[in-house]
Amino acid sequence: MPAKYMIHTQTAPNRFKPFTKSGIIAWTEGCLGCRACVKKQCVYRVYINRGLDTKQMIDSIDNQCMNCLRCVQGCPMELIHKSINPEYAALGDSHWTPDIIAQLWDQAETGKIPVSGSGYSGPFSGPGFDSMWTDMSEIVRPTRDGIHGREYISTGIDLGGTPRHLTFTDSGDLESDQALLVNIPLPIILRIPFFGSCGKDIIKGWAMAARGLGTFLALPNEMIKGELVDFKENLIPIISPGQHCSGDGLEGVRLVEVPWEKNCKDISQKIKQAHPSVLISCRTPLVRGVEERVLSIVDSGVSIVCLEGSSWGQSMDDNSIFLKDIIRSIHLALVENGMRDEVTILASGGLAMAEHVAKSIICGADGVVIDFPILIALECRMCGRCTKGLPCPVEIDQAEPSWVASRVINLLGAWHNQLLEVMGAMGIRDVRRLRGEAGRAIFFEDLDRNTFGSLGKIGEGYELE
Amino acid sequence: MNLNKELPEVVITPSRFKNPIGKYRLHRTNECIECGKCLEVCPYDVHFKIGRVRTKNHYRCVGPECPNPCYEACPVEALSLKRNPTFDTMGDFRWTPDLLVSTWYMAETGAVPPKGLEYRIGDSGGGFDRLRLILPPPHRTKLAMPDEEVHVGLELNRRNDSFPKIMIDVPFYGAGMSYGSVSIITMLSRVRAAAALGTFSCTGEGGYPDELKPYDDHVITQVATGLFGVSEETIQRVRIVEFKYAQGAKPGLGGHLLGDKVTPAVARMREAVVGYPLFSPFPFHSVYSVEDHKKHVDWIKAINPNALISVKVSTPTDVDMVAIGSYYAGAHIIHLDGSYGGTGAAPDIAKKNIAMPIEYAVPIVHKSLQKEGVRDKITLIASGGIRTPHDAAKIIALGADGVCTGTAELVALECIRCHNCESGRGCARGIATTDPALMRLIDLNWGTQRIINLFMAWRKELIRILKRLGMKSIGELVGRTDCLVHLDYMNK
Amino acid sequence: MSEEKKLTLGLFYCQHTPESSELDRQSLEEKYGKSIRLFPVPCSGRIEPIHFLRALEELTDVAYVITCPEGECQYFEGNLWAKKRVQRTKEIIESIGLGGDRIGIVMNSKENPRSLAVLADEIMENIIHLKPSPVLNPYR
Amino acid sequence: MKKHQIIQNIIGSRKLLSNNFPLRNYYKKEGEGGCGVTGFASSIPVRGKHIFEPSRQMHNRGNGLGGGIASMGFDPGMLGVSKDTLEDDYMLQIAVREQGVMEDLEKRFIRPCFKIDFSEIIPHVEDFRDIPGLTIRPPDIWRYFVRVKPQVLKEFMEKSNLLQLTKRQAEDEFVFQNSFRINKTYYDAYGSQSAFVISHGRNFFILKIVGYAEQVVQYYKLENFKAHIWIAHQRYPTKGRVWHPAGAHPFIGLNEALVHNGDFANYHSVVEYLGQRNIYPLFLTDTEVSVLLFDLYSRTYGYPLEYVIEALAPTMERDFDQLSPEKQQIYRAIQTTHIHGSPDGPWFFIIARNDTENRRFQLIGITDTSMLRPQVFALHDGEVQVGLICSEKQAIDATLKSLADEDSRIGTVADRYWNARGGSHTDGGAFIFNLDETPSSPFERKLTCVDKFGKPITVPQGQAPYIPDSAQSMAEDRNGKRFDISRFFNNQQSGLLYEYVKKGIKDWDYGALLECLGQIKSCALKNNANFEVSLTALTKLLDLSYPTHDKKRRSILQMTNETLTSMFRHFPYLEGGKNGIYRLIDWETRQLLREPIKNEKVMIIDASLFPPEGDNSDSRLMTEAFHRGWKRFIVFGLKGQRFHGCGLGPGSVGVRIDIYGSSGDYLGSGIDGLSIYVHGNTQDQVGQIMKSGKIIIYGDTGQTFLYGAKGGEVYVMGNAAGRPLINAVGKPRVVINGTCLDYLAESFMAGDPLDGGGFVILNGIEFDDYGQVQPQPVPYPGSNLFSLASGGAIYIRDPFLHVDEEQLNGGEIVNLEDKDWKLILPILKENERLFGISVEKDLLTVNGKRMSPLKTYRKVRPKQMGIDQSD
Repeated sequence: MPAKYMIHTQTAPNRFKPFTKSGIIAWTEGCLGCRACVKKQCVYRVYINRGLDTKQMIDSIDNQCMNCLRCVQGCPMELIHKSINPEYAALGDSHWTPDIIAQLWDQAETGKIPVSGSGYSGPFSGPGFDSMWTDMSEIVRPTRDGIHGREYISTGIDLGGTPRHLTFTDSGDLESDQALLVNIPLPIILRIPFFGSCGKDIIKGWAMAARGLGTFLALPNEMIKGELVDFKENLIPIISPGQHCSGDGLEGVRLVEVPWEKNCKDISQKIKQAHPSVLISCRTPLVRGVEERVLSIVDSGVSIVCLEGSSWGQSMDDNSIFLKDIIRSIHLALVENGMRDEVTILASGGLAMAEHVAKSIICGADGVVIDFPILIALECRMCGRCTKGLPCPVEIDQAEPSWVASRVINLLGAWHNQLLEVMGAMGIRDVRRLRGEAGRAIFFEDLDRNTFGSLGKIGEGYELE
Repeated sequence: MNLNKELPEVVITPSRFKNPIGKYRLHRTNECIECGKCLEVCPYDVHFKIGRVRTKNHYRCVGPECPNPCYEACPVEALSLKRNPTFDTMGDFRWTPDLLVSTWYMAETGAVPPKGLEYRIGDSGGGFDRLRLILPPPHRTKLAMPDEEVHVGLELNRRNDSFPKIMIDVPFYGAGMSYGSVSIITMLSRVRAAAALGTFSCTGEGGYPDELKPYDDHVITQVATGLFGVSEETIQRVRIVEFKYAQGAKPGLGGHLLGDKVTPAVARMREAVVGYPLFSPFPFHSVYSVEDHKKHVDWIKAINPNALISVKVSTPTDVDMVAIGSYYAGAHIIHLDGSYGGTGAAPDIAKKNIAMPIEYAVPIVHKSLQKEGVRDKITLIASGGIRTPHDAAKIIALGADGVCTGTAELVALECIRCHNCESGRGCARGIATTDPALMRLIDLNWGTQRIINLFMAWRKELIRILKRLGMKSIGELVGRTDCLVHLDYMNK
Repeated sequence: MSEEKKLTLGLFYCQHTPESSELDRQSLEEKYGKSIRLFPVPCSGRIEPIHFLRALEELTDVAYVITCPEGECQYFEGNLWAKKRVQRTKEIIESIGLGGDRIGIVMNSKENPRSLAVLADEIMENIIHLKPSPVLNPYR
Repeated sequence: MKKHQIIQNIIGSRKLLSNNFPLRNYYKKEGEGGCGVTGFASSIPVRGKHIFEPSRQMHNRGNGLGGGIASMGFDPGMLGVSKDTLEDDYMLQIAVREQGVMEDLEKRFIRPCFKIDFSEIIPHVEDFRDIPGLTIRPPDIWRYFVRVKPQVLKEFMEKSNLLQLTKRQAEDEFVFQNSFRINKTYYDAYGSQSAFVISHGRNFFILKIVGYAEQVVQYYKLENFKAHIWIAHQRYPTKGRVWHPAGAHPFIGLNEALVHNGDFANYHSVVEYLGQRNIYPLFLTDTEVSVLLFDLYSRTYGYPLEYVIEALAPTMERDFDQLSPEKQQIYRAIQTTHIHGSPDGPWFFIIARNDTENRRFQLIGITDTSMLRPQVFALHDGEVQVGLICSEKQAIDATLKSLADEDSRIGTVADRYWNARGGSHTDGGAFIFNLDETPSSPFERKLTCVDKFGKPITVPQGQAPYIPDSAQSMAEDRNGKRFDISRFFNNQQSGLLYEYVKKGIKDWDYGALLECLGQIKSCALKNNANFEVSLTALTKLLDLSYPTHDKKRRSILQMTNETLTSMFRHFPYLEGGKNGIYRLIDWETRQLLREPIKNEKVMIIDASLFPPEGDNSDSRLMTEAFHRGWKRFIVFGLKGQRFHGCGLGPGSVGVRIDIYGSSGDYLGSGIDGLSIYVHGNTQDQVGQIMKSGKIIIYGDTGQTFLYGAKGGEVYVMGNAAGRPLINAVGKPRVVINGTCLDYLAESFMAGDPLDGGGFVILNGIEFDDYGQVQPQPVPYPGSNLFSLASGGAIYIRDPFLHVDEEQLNGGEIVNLEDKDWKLILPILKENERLFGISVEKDLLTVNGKRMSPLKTYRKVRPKQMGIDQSD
């Protein structure tokens, strides 16, 4: 398997000790000083190298403890206990949960996919993407054995619209014009998050990661200056709304993002004229009636549409509608109008885990745009202090560009492997074929109602157990 | 049949740790005057007196549900009760701390906990945890027969073919856990318990250690995608051979034993190289279709024409086709492994997302086998998140004939579900490890008895449920969805 | 409080302290800026002398711990031990010539539980007379 | 762009079709497990009965719940129409389940649009229950030879804006759309299903039933019906009780019929892709979708076949990189344009196509990029040419046997057998048999075979085939002139006897050869020692490669086989007969099985009538015989019977099994001690979990050879297919003289070969048409070699350093050291003894020069660090 099909990761250590879910409480009062103290017997040797990280007052035993509880259960005087760590519980919010954040840190550090033993421990299902499962193949159809590069599974996508068909000369040469397309090796584009204390170095690091991964970083056009100019091939300048863009400064750029607004059609026309080889992506927030809007955008000749949901993966104007449902409905609207292949649909907003990439694509997106995960990769705790002018607890702005780049490459390396896992399980060997393949998904609402909607009736005096 | 078979004895088998964890903790201050009142009132032997009056068995305390609380009885208010914070750090949505502790209780005593612990359901918010058995009012259940007359056994070969009939005495058997992923002591404890109960335990895919030889009649050997340790000799040794096409924990993915766990013993068993990771491919690269599958089944039958064939699959959308295909391929048992179970290490993305929970798959398969007219010719076994006897009863009511146990057995051995089976030397509690020093944390007799106790508690609980439902055998419960209700749809 | 160098407080608080959520914590940070460092802890009894000593060494001029009311500790005696430890630590730092009032403990009251913000204000009030610590690492 | 506009207009015209069409969720309704597919094209029209045997051979790939056939290129007389009508008219066939419906259907969809030149309800057996096993009445088939009425066509072209099409193209499109309308009206996958168009192309038809494919032939009385191309399909649906044949294969585009073995992973999105082009599947199976894609690409888009295949089965990874830059540009454009329509998952198509524009019939086999479904191609050249494509080789053998029984110009062995390498830069994973008209005879066509890229597949020229009748008469003309062969028997010199016959092949005619073989046989039957000599010599004729001069190798093999078979059949059964070493057992006498008595040693099993698996199979009989004390077995007459050598268990050291004929899957899977010699190709899953013992294969072997093996010695004279030695551990020692498709020794964990572990020697050679050893173009063409392996090694004969690091994942290539050579030399010596592949003259000689082994072989071993433990 040639190296070019893999993402090469390298450990990029945390700069700050991460919070752990629970901590150890070990009294010394009443200690008998047993010769075979349970602390000495710790399999993970957490008590031996104990130290205090004074920056955050984190005790290293908490980071190293693997929750086997042998010390808790073994101490004859019952001096050791465990407790939920309030700092961990306070991370993020209901969408960017502490568990998700901690997993992102871990992936950014190691580049490895999260693995654990003894079954699934989470809730049965949940809102949004948690209300769907992906399918797998079995016996009647083989899976792809893609993990560890065992078999090649392509995760590359084409940005831009494709023709519905080609025409050839009698001698078999291509007659039709080549479609303007940009291929990226994984269906993920980075976008600068709308908050976060990110200075120039961080953005440079992200640009380096985008280049290293062969994908793009989207950021406001006005930010592209200085050193960043060198990264133009992997940057997507975002033209600010209302800004009159004549297309200046777009030399060397392959892709540009224009936010949806009344005159976005004109802007894109202008850019197209000035730079015919630049692909234009139109970003539209997900609001009621967005399907119609997307159809009209595609109609106007824009070949990439970026859908923007809220940071919690919902519609911008109705938090009972989830990203997955809107992607699906836009995709189907395009299919019904026979226009699906003319446009690349990118989904964004609240995408927090590798599974969200696969699920967005199953629902009908070609690829995704991620923002906060590349910030969390830098140890961000989603505390929002930066938005209040408080200092960043993990000093993100102090990070080195090369460290930033490796953290993001690690994260996406892990996501890439997870994408391979789910695609392999489905028996799909090209992510482009996964697009809209709802046949390989299981939707909670339907299945649950079909299965449990009409069970038994409870008679008088009957008891439930 | 077998109704009077002697059951193994329940022997109280307490935790191997000094401080078993309970939901509550009691505190005794220096005010205590050693009057012994607490000892007197406590129904659960929490306090005792050897020399001094002491509180020892915190874990047995049922907390506020206690009918005779010691802390109220104490004349000097030296006792106070609090919920144990350590308890709340344990477990997860599926295996709540209540479930862990109540399973430990069953493994210790052979009975379900009396009070204070929710031993029937977890807190996942769906599936089993929102399903309830509908029990008729006690007076309406006319069956007042003794427990011994309730038949909970299960015939595994329901085809009329040349293969032997094999009856198990309880409607469950042990799911595959491989040598290497768990210790030999764990394996032996499981299989010895299975033998005592008149049922089976599966080797998993890591080979068939010689230590299991005395229990060959109660061993299911697994033929999994890595074919590790599988030879004609191992296939010919057993009465049931299980094809593992997939496992619920990582459906669609191959196995992977980390290099750290490939100790000399494991490497010898699998004839591989010490310290290198071991991969099982996915799928069976000799089976890409249902007719390949038939050929595959025929192959094992060619090697051992007397062994029943079980086909373990997970739960894709077309699980019904997989099941019917397996029936036509000649399988005796179709074993569905739902996505939320599993014991080995697996990628989190797979455990959470790939394939459907067993609660959905069983009714789909049950109905389609019925429609096909072959339901009564194949045994349908469910696994993947069966944690309690109630889960077992519910899944049987949804259409399974029986279940496989996995995690519950490990919990009986005091697995705490720290999810670190895969890391370093493996399980710090000596269950899922190959490290000789850690393995020694479990005594074989202790382990065996703990699992026997657990199984006896399950058996007793299943019998109680059946009697409440007015049923004389577990077979009557199969597919009785009218005995179930789902809380989310109850009033709709 | 001197203009050029503000007195800083490291405040550990039991997670059961009323109104001590992440948001409450952030409002305090906004209010006091760099003068306060807040550390929620699962149990005040987790704070050992080393925490105070290291805090004074590297982090802040003053270190305090807020505990739950007596009898309320989830671990029964955590807050009592915290009390003893604070006492012991005071002795240590006094013995090296640093004022014992650089560390302190506030035990919440059972009858009249006070919120984190109120307690923090009280402590700030309480320590306002102190001078910046001479041992605190000046290069921090 | 004119072309573009025409295409848009055609697609636009179909929009009208789907008006008011209920668009349901496109979930597959018909579950498809797997299937057996077979097909052949013959230069002369041949009878339907010849599709009967191969279909029957593949029973175990179906379950009798769906069978179908298609045939193409008829003798007009058999259909009651003129040649012109046959060639020009559309042969519209409607399968009717509710009799009443036809009046309405004709009134609405046939008579108004078509000029009907001929119509009939096709003949069938009166009572379907007369056909054993058939439980559901097949549909009545109404057949019409039609042309679209000129006025109707004109209106259609105007209304649909298709005036730029030729009339014939427009007429094709009209027929296509009209059939859609008929199906839409009378067939609803979710509702009533009274009638549907089963085929509508020119000069071909399809028939399908709920039953086995061969029952189609019986029911519709096609035993003597002649056609150039026959394809058949055994279905293995896994869902529901099937009562309707509409889901069975083949399916139609316009002028093509497609059968399929496989299952798409992305059915849903392929249907979306078609829907955007106004094409709506009605039968909800993968196969229908496949042929609609094929028709879209070939007829609507007008792509050349090569590009159609590329759109269906894209060329990936290393193979893509090896295409020329021009081809890469075109292929990349095809891939990006059509990726959403390209079926993922395993599939293999056989397509019968009437390329009306070029007046050519085609039989096409296409395999998907990862080759996950079995497929074999074969070419039989001679006076009658036959091209064959099947799921399994024994179906090919059965076809040829059936044909040969009727027409002695056809031999029982093909000139060439091969597998396609899916999505490859070498053959593209597809082969096309073309049947072109010949000036000489209206009924005879010329058959040629090309791969996806148009590269022809040929056989050695100037060699004559063996025609039994004429050889017989030549032999008779010799007036019984004897051959001096008794000396070989007197001195037990089987080797010299072999050399004698080998030389004879050059000098004699077929008559003499036949006579000589006849004499060898009569000598053989005189005593046991003679039999040993004959058997050894004749087996060498089968096994080894040697020049055949003016004779076809397939003919030599056929004659040798026939001689051996008649020799074997001559031995006494277990009951009665005189004392001897050899005893014969067959299906009729299997009950007589007993332990060997006196000097009985060898059990000869005539496997021809045994079922391929199960309690009554010959392999089970052999196991039973082993347990009763038999230790030597000769099995012949195999037609794909499986599991030979399985179940003997440990303690089978000293047992030897010789296999003649078409052995089946899982041969020697699990053996622990015994030796198996296979005189010919083996199939898939050979030697899985093998623990010890020996397997020698005088030919090629199939998929997942030695999967999970633990030990033993194995020698393969030819190639191995995909994934040989996956997950093998312990100490297997293997020589593959040819090469492998891909994934050789994935997850190999066989210790250190220099310290008792296992290894594979891959020689990368082949025998040319003259029996000479030649290097293959590259020793290993696959993209993945030794992936994730942690032990063992591969020794590759690669003097030109073709294998590179790009093919590895966790392994490394190092130079051979003396100790390595010392390790493998004895194995290569044994290889030389077995196959005549000389270490000195063949393996170590490169371009005529003797090379050092250290320069000739390279070693692939695991990287010392082990692989990245990324999860």
